[in-house]
Amino acid sequence: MVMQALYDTLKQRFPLGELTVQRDNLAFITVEAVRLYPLLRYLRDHEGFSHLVLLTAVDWLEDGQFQLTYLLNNRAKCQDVGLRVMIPRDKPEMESIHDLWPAAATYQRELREMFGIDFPGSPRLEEEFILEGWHGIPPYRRDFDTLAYARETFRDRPGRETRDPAQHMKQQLYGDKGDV
Amino acid sequence: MKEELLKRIVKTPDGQEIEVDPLLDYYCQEGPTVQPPAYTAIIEKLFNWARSESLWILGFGTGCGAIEMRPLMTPRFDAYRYGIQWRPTPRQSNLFVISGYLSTKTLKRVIRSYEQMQGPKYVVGLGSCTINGGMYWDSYNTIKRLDDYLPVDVYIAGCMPRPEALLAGFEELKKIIRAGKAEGANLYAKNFEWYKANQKSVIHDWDMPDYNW
Amino acid sequence: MIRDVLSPFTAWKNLFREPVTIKDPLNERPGSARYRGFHQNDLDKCIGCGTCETICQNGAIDMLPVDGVPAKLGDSGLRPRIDYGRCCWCALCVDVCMTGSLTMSNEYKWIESDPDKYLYMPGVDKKHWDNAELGYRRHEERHLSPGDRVDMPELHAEERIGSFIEMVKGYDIAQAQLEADRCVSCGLCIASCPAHMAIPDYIKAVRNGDYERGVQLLYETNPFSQVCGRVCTHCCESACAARHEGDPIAIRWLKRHIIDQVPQERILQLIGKPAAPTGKKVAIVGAGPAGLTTAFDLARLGHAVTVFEAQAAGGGMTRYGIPEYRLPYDALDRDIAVITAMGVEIKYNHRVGTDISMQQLETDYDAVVLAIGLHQGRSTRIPGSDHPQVRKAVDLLRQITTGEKIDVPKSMVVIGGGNVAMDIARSMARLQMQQYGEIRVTLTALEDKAHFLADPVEVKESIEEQINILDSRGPQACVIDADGKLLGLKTWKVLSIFDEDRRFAPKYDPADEQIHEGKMIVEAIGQMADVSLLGDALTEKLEWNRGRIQIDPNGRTSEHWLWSAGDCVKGPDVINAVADGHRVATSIHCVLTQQEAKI
Amino acid sequence: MFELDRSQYPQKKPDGTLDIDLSSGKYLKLWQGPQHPGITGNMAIELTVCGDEVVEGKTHVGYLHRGFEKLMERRTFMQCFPIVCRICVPEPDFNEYCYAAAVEELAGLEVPEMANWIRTLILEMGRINSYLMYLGGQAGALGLGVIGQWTTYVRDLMLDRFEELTGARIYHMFILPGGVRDRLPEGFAGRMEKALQEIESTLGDVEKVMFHNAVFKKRTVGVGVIEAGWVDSYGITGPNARAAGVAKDVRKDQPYLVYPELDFELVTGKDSDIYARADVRRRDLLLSVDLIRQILAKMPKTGEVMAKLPNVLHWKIPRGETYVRGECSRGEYGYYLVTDGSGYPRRVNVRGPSYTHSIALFERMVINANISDVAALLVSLHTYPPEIER
Amino acid sequence: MSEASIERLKSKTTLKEILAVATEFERTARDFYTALAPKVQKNIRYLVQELAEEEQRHYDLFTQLAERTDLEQQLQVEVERPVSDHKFSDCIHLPDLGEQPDDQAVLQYALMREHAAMEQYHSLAQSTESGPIHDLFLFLANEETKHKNELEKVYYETVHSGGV
Repeated sequence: MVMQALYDTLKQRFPLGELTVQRDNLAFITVEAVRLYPLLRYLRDHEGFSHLVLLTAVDWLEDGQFQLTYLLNNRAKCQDVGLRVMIPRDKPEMESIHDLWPAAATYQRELREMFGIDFPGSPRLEEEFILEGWHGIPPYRRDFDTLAYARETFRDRPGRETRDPAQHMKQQLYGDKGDV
Repeated sequence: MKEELLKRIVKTPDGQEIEVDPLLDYYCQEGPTVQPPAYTAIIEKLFNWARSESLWILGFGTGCGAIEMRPLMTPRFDAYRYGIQWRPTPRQSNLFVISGYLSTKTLKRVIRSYEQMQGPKYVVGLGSCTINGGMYWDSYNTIKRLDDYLPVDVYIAGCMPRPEALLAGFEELKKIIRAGKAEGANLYAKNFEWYKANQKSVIHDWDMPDYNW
Repeated sequence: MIRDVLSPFTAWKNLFREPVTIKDPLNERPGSARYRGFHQNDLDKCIGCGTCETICQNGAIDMLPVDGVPAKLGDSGLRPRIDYGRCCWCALCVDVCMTGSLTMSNEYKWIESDPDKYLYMPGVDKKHWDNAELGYRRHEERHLSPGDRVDMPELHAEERIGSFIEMVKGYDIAQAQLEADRCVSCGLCIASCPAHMAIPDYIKAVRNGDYERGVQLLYETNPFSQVCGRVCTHCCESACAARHEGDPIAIRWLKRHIIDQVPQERILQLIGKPAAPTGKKVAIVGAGPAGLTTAFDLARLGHAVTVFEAQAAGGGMTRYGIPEYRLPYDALDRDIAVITAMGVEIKYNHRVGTDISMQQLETDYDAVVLAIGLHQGRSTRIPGSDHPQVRKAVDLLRQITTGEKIDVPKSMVVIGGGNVAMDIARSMARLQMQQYGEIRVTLTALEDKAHFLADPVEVKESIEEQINILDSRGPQACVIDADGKLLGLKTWKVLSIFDEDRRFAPKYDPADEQIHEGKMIVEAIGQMADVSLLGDALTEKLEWNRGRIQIDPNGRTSEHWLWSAGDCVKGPDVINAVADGHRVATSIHCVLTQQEAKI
Repeated sequence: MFELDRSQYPQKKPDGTLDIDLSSGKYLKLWQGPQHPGITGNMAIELTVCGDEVVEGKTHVGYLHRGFEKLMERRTFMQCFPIVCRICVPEPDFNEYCYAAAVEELAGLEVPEMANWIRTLILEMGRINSYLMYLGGQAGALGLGVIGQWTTYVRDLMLDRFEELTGARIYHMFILPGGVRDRLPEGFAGRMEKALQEIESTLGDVEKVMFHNAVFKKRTVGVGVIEAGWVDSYGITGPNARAAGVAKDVRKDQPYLVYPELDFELVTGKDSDIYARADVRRRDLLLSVDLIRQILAKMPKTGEVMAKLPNVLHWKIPRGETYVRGECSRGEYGYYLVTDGSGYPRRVNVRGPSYTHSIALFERMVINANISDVAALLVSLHTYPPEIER
Repeated sequence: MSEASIERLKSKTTLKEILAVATEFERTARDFYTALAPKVQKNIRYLVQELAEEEQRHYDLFTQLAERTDLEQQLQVEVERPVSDHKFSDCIHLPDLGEQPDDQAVLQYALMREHAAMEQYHSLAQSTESGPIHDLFLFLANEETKHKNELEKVYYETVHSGGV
């Protein structure tokens, strides 16, 4: 109810997408990329959502999109609102919000490194953050296969082998006639 | 290679011009040498006894296992009475406890720290991660087998091993040292090329010592 | 300020304190009672289902064979080996263990110089903590997979007692998905199923709601899914790992659920068209599950198949032996329709031996399959058993199916404790109900209740249907009065039924004698094959094995042109018959195509 | 040889960044870590100093990166549970709780009340451990080694309680989606009370030796001040914010588990320096001691500890997203979980409080700090690197 | 069998006589089964053949016994004729199992025979003093019991298979 009211208030000022009320103090709203910055500023300055809880991305590989999630918290009202921004996966770029929250620069650095999403103007974006000497697909993208990479890069200790119970039983109980 | 590692001319504040070749200046060209045992067996035995009773651990908590070092360093478990203590710098240490998983980024620092340590030096692998990758077996960022990159004397099973298990591991290491079998440093020197090749195969940003001090 | 200078010196008081140091930390501190230390495995309890391997997020567990642990029904013979270079001691393997065999000790010290030594098979590699009392055990109440089977909606006893309407209604989609969710996909069931049906895969299809995939999987190994989905003996369920946690998965009902969800036309599309004709002809004697499975397989491979059936409809024992309330005829007809759609020709009312001889078949066809089932009832041959009102169950059941008039007695006794006995008792009870409005059926069995051959569910339902079941009664004589009227059955109490090798060796107590009233006695003690159709010459020519036609592992008899399959060589069981049908079909196809290659 | 007017350096470039030319000789680049005793955990700070004053600091992380968020995407919902606790070593339970709560919310699972009490108990026990570690570290960073000796001992008493309750000292793996693994062992409350008394008495000593210590005060009072205005812009939470007078605590703001049934007041400070932060943590620790007593007194004696789970081997959760937070010893700990209807999480994002504290905030605070204060400053933010890079 | 052999079985009898009847018992049985084998359908012939083999084994045993000189003395001892004796010697008569007896009929007949033999040897064992002869009868009784039990199991397995 409360979140719906907030949505309605915002809707008068900004064109908004879908609203998902997760709990009575947490809702997610889809926003177009170009609307995000003014909306964030409005939420921060006029609605009391002054705490940027996190900024992260979800890779919807099938849809060819990245979802950026900006989660804001209003401590006085104990409410959280998550803004979902869908950006194209083939040219992932988003406006930087480091001037709204200095802490956002770190999130943007991480997203740049782990998802390959660009935030022009964000400080130290080019510097390595977590990884070192990484080349290839950014690891948090869905099309990066960590197991395959690990197998290729590192050596497992030999001596491991396993049997499938069903196959093993067929072989043991029926010999070569295992398959009917 | 990073810009700051390139060879360049630097002007000092008092106006002198000096040439700096960071890689050459920071690292010597030679690989480590194999240290033969002492001339007589009895002396070597004495040495080994002394070595075994003074395990000085490098205080570099490379992974989660480091958390169980604190209880060991403090009165409850008091590892000091076993001749074990922690040192802040590699120069003073002879035992490197790899406390669990190593990301490739840490591996680089670990190798550098290891190479800075004085021989004879020992490595203890703590927990599953050092043995066969542990729970990060499918991670893109952690090594799976510590013995590919460093000579390991003793492994302690667990995730994570308790302080008592660590102590048991150190006691085992002492036995190995006394038996003259803790030849890790020499192994590293002997197979230097092999270790280097393995290290280079996973560390992509090779901004690190090609050779040790 | 002064205080701030002096206050720190209070630390000196610790000089007078007992040290907190543990004197001998290496020995003084065993792990706590719940400590998650090194693993233990009770090898006898473990069934090698590999669920621990499945849940291990570290890929630390391998399932490997162990000397002295053979594979057997419900036990794969594999045991887990844990890589302590991977394990994180989360104990999910212990929590998920279906039998509770895998536990953890409170031991935690294991030092090695050789890292390859950390491959550890608990229970097999002897360790000093093998018998440790303390350590992590699975909490009794906590199950990571639900233990209780989803109840099958059925007609109540009162609803079903007067009619032959199918009593099991079948799961709806939500129920089926809940039930399918319980499966841990270990695959122990596959080898226990004679046809090796891909059980975990089709259960997965139910979970995913992908019924078309389910149908495809069913037909890969079994063209009688309507039948087996209802009346299979479900050996799979007795091998199911879930039975250690609670009820086994209702595999049979899930199979039926799949086939119920897909319309007949779509099933035909999913199976696809048979292969191009090969020009080879195969005759099959008997249109039961074995014969028709062989026919189905061979027809799909392009062979011309003719099935000779003595009765007026197909299905064999599944039609003439199993009552309609368990297996409705239209369900059976649907299965048979799919088979005939593959181009199989069934000649009904053609009794081999009478209408056409085996010799004729030998000359007319490239191969002949004998799948004649067990249609001849056994008699106890106790005194009086030759009385006309002493009947055999199979004959009566057949009469009920064909709709022949039966003189329903007001009271009757059934001899036998198998499923056939239950079938005839319940069928006759229904007829009694229809005719007289009351049921007076007594069933006497040699076995005690714990060892009944019949499915426990059958026994339970029979009791619900007011059948008076008397266990441990050995038939001694049919009591006939002076006028030659049947009065009932005389039985003795059975003291014990099995010897130490669990072979039949009943011991009677003649002192405990009872007479059970009945105007009819039905013997349902066993069946045999009627091999008279073979003729003396062929009977003499064939090799036999303890009363049954001798066959090689492929189902081929000593005569190169003759194969035999199903109940008549393997004993009574639908799914076994289906499996046999596949085996024979494969063998015939091999032989026929090799012949071709020679030409 | 030459004198440097510190006030002129470093100058700003037109684009606002600092003009630091290392070859000028005016500056010295100084690395602390990753192998350095003055570092919390395995991270590094790259300091550029002019004289003994820091002009620029950069935090380097990633030494402990294992890619949890990636690894969880290829583990089923139950398989994720053992690995999340590794994200934060000294206080792993918040990972277990937040993850479990997020999964339960999206799967629509109702957790039995008993489990909620035990969860709260575990979280408070973890908080005590974490603070004890901190106190030792904070004192150690200023050369007061004895505090660490004491606190590590009493922390071990709490680890013993953890061991008997959960079966492990460090990685408890006790809170799993659906509930907790077991009930309290027989006689647990009595042994816990003993441990709590020992902790209280030790804290009394710590107060005398550390907080009423002229040297400690000299080094910490007025050093490393966080301005209240930074709280929102730098995403500061937990004791770091409370020491700045901002009464921010998830336990009160968005009460979870059984906190509504517990009676407590938030601990706040006002000076916002290293001393204030240490003091807030010390008092918060005592609050946790009190909370544990309350929990043990108020919790029900019997009851289920696990909700009925579907078969976890193929547990699918409908599409959805949520964020679940809790107040750990360092601030707001949160899990952002996205599911897509499959048996695996689509995305998990872990919001550790150290993420903002040790990077954006620390890099801001370290400017103009004295080299010798850097270690104390970093420790005072109470950062645990693994939750930064995960 | 012949009138003479029945004549020999009076109230008192010697062991030698008993042995002779027993030998006869086994011999006739063997001959009966051997003759029956080709007459029955081939599918149950195995049953008859197995029975014949078993009887042959017993027959061999008895003939060996009769030839043993060390038992000469004891075989002359008179013993009380057992109650079961009549039934036992009746079995020497060949039954009429019909043209083509089925497995159940053959088994029923064999069971009846074995039962009689078992009872006979048991009572003989009871009425002899401990010694080699006593042991002999005990052994024989045991043999027949085993055989009877085995046949019983085969019978139940064949006839009372229980159905589906």
